[in-house]
Amino acid sequence: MTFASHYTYWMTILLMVGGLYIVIARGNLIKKLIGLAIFQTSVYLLYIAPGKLIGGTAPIVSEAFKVYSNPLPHVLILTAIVVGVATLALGLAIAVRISEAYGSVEEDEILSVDRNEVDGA
Amino acid sequence: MLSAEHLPALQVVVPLAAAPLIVLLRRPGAAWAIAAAAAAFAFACAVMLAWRVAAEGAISYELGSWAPPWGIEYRVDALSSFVLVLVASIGAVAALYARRSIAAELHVDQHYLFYTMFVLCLAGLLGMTITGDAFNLFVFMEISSLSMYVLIALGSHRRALLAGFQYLILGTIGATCFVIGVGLLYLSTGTLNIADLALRVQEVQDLRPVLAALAFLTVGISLKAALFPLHLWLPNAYTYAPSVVSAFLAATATKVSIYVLVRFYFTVFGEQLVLEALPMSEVLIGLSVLAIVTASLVAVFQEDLKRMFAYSSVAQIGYITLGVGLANTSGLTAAMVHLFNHGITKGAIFLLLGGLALRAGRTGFDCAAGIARSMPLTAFGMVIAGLSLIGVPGTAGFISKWYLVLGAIEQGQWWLAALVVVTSLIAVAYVWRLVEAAYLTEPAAATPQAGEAPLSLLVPAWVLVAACVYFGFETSFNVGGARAAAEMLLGGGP
Amino acid sequence: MSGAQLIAASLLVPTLGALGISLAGRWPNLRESVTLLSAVLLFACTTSLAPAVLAGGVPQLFVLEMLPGIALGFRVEPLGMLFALVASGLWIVNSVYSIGYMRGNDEPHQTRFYVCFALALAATMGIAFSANLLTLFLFYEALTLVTWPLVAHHGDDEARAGGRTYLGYLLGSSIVFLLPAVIATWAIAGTLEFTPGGLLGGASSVTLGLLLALYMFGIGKAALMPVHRWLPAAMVAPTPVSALLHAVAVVKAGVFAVVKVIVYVFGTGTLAATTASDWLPAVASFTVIAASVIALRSDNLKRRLAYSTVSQLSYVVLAAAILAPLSVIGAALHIAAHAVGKITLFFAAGAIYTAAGKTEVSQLDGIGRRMPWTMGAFAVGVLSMIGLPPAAGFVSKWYMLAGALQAAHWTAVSVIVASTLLNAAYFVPIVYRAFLRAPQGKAHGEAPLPMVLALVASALATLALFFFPQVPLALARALQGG
Amino acid sequence: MMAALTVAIVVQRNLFSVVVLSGVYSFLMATVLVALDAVDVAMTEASVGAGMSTVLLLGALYLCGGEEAKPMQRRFLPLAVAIVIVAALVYGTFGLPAFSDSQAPFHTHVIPRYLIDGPKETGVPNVVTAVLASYRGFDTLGEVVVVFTAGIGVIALLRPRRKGGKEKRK
Amino acid sequence: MRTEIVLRVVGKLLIPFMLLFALYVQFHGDFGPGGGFQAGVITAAAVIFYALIFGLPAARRVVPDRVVETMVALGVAIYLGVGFAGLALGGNFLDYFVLDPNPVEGQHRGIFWIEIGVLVTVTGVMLKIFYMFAGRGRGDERDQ
Repeated sequence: MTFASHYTYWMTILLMVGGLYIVIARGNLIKKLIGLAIFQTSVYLLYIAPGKLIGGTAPIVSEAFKVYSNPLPHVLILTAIVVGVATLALGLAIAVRISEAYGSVEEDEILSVDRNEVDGA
Repeated sequence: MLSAEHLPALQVVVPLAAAPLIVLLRRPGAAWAIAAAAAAFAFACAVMLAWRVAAEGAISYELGSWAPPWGIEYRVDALSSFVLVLVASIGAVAALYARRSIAAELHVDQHYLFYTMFVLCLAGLLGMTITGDAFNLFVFMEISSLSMYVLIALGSHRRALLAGFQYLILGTIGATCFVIGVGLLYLSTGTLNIADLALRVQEVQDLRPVLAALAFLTVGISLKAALFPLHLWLPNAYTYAPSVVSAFLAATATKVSIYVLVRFYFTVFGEQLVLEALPMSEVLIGLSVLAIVTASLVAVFQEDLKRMFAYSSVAQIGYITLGVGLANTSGLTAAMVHLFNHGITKGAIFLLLGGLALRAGRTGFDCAAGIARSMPLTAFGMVIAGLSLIGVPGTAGFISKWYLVLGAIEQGQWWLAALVVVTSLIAVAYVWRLVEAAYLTEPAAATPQAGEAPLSLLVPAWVLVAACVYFGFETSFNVGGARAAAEMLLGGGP
Repeated sequence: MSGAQLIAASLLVPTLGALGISLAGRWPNLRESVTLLSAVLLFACTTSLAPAVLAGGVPQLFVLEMLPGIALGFRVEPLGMLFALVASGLWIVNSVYSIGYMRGNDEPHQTRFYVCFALALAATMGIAFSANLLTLFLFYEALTLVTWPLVAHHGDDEARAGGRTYLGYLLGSSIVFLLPAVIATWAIAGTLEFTPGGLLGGASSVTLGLLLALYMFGIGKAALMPVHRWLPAAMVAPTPVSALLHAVAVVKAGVFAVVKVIVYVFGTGTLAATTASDWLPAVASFTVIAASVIALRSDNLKRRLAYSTVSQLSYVVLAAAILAPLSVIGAALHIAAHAVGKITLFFAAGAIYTAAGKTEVSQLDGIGRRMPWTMGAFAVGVLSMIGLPPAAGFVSKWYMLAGALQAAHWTAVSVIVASTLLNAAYFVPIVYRAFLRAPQGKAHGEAPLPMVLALVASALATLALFFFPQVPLALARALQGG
Repeated sequence: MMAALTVAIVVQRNLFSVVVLSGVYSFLMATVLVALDAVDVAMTEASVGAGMSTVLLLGALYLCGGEEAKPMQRRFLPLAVAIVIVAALVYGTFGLPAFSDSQAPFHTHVIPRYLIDGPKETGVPNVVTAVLASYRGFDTLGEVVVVFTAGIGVIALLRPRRKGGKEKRK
Repeated sequence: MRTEIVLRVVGKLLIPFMLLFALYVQFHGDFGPGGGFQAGVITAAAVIFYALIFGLPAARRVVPDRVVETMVALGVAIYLGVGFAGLALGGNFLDYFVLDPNPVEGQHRGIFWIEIGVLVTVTGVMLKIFYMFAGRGRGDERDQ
């Protein structure tokens, strides 16, 4: 267990946490979404990095190579990316609608609007 | 015969196929017809599957004819078939119900979009339940979640948007945590097939990644299942979503997530790992107790009926996880039975509330004043469902409570048994608030005068109400199925 | 018809009756005739069941299996038979009375009233014939729920408060104490069938004591102090309802369940062998005395009657708790005796309210001269409550006393004697005022005819039970024998 | 370097630049992925992460307006959560096989068949494609459905109502 | 921006190549990196590029909304179609082996068609989303 051997993992973790931090700590809905995206991308590394074999090559079989990186995670991550962008699109769509309905994309402002509405009602 | 052996695939694929069909046709009427047909088919499918599983034991289906663990496997066993029936039946009822209520709540342009989302959500949930592959589970989880975000955001109040957004954020975090968990499992076992995982997890020497995976899966799924204290998204979502969506969600979404939790705990990790390596049982029981008490109390003080029952859902989920936490046969049986019973009960309640919303425009408590006179059937249905929520004998809720208490007593945890019965008194409190409003209060200004809800809403709702009573007496299906599942999990767990 | 069919019939008749009533809601006459019809039919069913039971048979009916190993089933044993007879018989009288009362005071929601009433009877039959604890519990809860609308009949704040207390106490006690008790019994004994000699033979004394406590306080309808508060609270209801609560169904269901649990779940033998139940007579005795004292000090007539009920119920519990054969017979008899007696009293109270609008004891001076029939019946009821011949109360009290002596349970003896004096102390003055004081206030006649008929009938029944106690006695004996 | 970017995104308050940064971030991610032999993934990430998402974000910004307000006060909670997660993950990784350890279970189980028989069975040398489209074809179906869902969802949310439609209650 | 003659020319020149590249990615996916998904994105990107240069309405004329929405559904339909074909020909769902007497051929065919499906849906969705966002601001969407 050397530092190098797990470096990638810790890189991943750092990104992950960064993204998550943005999501939780920031009030701006769009920023939240960006954070979310980062959070998700960091997972890509978690899956793919371990699949790499030094001296290996992309898993496209031909006579030239014998060692290949692990293809399965690639597949999974392709799916994950798609899911990510899909989520992002939806989130943005909702955010747009919110900004139209409330005139703001700041969580606290929106909440205060609602609160006033409740008091008014 | 072709269809019989392919039932597992059709179960999911047919609703899935309905979606593009609807989009291609784009006609509201046709959209509803297709959606309803698909839902009905799914229901029939689920029943047949359950029947076959009961007869012949677990069914495995290789998609693309690739043998697991290389290909993706569909696996129908006592547990999943049980949940399938729940989801599919609620889906069918909701589909019937949707026509009228959606016509009232959504712009006509959106109808076919709504039904697309609905069938997708249904397919996603079914897929989550039936699949035997961890990553495939994630994919279908996303299908159901994405469609659910949209369904919620379609609610007619602008807060529905915010509710949808919050759910989107939390749900995505949950899903990502789930992926991380699956990833860790994959890295330490090299497989994604649940059955295969179950075997290989036992061979892993270094448990640390597995435990981390366990933690992440728990967090991720709990977010989806609105397990206390990760339930923050739920009340808003249920309150502002269109009525039929609230009903569908309340009855199925969280339940399926709990199913996934149970699946991973007892099938993949196996109880000794879950319950001994980590104090999961204690954690679950503790959280459940908190959920039950706080959520029930909060529910008592709500001024909106949908919101009140949303909080009660959080509490009821607490009961379910409590049963899981007990981790003995009676406990798990209780969890599964309650999964089912609470599904139909809450489904009934929210459908009836939908009728109220249709007439009154809102679901505030003041709308319920004296509805016994203007909407007698709706009111009476709510009473019955409410009794089932309390757990009065003769209703489905009683059966779950029975097993829950029994499980607690068998574990020698009297205080838990006491807690269960005492908290059901809180349920009495909030249900009776409604009953008094409905029967003893004079109609207020907000009370709808338009008369009883239309039949197209009442009939589906009453189907579920009747189910609440039926499954309170004729328990061979729900108790039988649940017990079979529980025994399989505890016995079959590696 | 066979026994099973009769059981089914006696459950279905009131239910269908309720249905018919709700359908006939628009036409009062039709509605009330449906009520009467179903009442008579029900009584017919129960009476035609009786011979078989007297002959020692146990008609059974098993519907379906609610939980694995626990069926929703019915079995008619002597005690249940007795209870069913009393309840169904009094229903007839009561519906006649309620017709008069409800019309006399033109009450609201009359349809709802009759519907719930019929349903309550159905639930009562279920309790009376239940073959196991689960069935008992099921109908016990059902009874609570269907009587709630009756208690909260008027819907104003007072009625709501009363309804809340009623529901809170009964549902609360049954869910928090009774349900765990039942489940624990299931966990210990593995069955819930009522079996002569009890199911809990093996259990330790401590367990028995705990369970017994759970049961006794779980069966809130028996109004054992301190879970008696609901009874006075329920006084907000119209008088026929009070009659239903006090005489026909609810409290009777409570004490019935108590006796049933003591005899068939614990088994007198088992309890007598241990010290588990020693505390029970004490509590019961306390209830008897305390309730009587409160009754003595309350001026409102119905309230006084309510507390007298509390004390009278505890007679039954006490008698059952003594565990002596004779006393158990006494307990069974007292269920019937108190029923007819108390219903007479309530009818009278209601008649007074309807005719003269009076509710306080202190207003009753000379009322006997104006309402001779009513107050005559009242007097008979009083005799029965005190336990003097020629009224039914005497017989049951006699057996209780005999049982207490047989068991050499001196506290019980003294309690019974003392409370008899107390009963006299709070009932006799009413009669005295009614007949021997000069009437005051504006003149008024008897209450509407149906009410008078009903209360006279019940009074006669009270006397009849004294002169011809064969049937109930036989049943009670059979209970001991069985 | 990506870490630096993340931090930058965390602190940066002008959303426009944040969006650009995240685009850059995606490109970096893509290059990293190439370095890890995940060419397909890299390609997708480049086109989607850097291309599509950025476009979408800009579009959204155009509709929602750019500046982000001051962050909310509750900074402690997120940090706590973050730390907990770090702990959990680091704890987990200690048990994981070292980088490029060819004996790790996920190299020895399941995979070999893909690499050795895959081309024979499917006639597709690009194993990723083979697995994606055939072995786990159902996942890909799900993936497509997810995209589909998103598309329909966006339509459902953003299509302007025609006249007569029910407006949001304000 | 519409006056930028250079851009317009470059765009006109570039877009065909982009589409070509997309096709390459699509069909070479078996041998090199790439596949339906990437190809779809690239195709969409080409159209978006077009829209950026010549304006949204122009793009809408080239690829009308109705078509886009149909594409969205059609892709999924194709994919499912392949699956059902497997069923119809007696295999399991998504079973490619039965699509052709020669299993490997069958695999080829199946993969080919599902990649088409992916391409269509992805292109459609990406375009649709872009239209939606871009059209939202000015509300000039001419929809059905």
